[in-house]
Amino acid sequence: MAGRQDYISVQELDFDQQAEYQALIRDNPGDGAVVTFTGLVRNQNQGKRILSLTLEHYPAMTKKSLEQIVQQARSRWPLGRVRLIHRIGRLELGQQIVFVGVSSTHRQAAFEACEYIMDYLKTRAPFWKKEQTEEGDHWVEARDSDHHQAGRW
Amino acid sequence: MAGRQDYISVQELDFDQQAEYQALIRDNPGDGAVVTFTGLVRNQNQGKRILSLTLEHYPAMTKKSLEQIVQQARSRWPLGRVRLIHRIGRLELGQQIVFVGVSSTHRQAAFEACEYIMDYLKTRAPFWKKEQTEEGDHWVEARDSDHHQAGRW
Amino acid sequence: MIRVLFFAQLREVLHCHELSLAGPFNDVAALRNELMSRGEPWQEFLQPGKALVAVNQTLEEDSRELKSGDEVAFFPPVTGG
Amino acid sequence: MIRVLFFAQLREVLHCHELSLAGPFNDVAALRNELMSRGEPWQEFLQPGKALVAVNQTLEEDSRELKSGDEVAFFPPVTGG
Repeated sequence: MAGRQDYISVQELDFDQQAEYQALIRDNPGDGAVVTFTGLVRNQNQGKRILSLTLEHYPAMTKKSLEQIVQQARSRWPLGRVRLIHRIGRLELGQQIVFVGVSSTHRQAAFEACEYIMDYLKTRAPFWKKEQTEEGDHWVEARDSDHHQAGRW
Repeated sequence: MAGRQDYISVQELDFDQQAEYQALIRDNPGDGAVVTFTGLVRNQNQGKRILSLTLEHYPAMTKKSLEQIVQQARSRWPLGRVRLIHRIGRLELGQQIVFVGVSSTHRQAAFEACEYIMDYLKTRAPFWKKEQTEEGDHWVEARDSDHHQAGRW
Repeated sequence: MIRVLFFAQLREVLHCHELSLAGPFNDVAALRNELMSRGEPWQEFLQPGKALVAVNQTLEEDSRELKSGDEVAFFPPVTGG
Repeated sequence: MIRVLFFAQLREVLHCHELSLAGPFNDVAALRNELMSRGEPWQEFLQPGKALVAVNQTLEEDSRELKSGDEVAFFPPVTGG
């Protein structure tokens, strides 16, 4: 079950890696493993040079879908704390897009749950990226490999 | 090949999560994915309450074995930067033991390489933990599950 | 009444973010057919393979039954993360 | 000469961190047998399943050949991380 150990946020503001890590470990003496994933705007995608991204979402659905994904992860692995942040709006090259942090007693649960959350977020959470390139703007196409990865679990 | 993009350290000093994360992303516009693992001293292990740990190692071999593990990971996945820090000496409850950080263009390589490095570190790098408990000190026994996990790759 | 929402590329090519339809529609398939019958670009961009659907903010299949008051959203495969 | 090192629990139960043996030893198995022939606790704690071996700081099997100047380390299964 998703519960008070979860923090889920959809926001325009940037997030702070150190603050997120501290929130995962502070007063948490039972968890020996912390895995984090951070996604950033990189300078190229599918062969095109990227200047910036704009992230659109479906506000009424976004947080609900992220909560469901975290809940599914909790039903599969014994997890301590889960923190999931997804940014929206315009993001420049090198900026942070998404953070997933998971703590657990042992490392395997933390690794697998963190990767599972990202795989499902990539295929089920209602976010869409529009890329700004030197040749103009265009919507990012979904990658088959993301569906393949989510299908593994 | 392990190369100048790798940072590997065996040290008594603590490390700083934020500094490690910054070192993975700074001036690195090609990598969109960063995965980190942090291992901490937790309050119980194999049913015993832990007060602290002492980490012994084989100095002449430790760094060499970590470099080999990172090199093997690089031969299997397209990785950007890799940072691996393992502490030695006496560590109190809640303190950080080990850090692995990996950047890559896409998330799957970063997740898999980070987990691979931890699995091999757990079975091939010459570190030994002695636990201090209320009932006295004892050497930690190797876990079969660690060998099982390393055998997956 | 069914509230219908469109997002991302779909919102742009249809020049429409939101509309209300009186219905009734038995299921998502019936609603999708009604929208696709409006001709291009609706016909092309609302094909089941191209447009996912959520009912009341949960991803659903076309067989999902609809009732008055439901919120139905069509959108392209998601690309967050 | 072969330099032999012991670590962790092995160092403690053998009351020995380091020793030098003149040899020669054909391989790790020959060296291990020589050490185990010293009786307890050597016999028990140097069994192949209980003590891993590294030659010149690299994990090896007992079939690894030895030459003068090699550094051979015996230690329990590792527990870092």
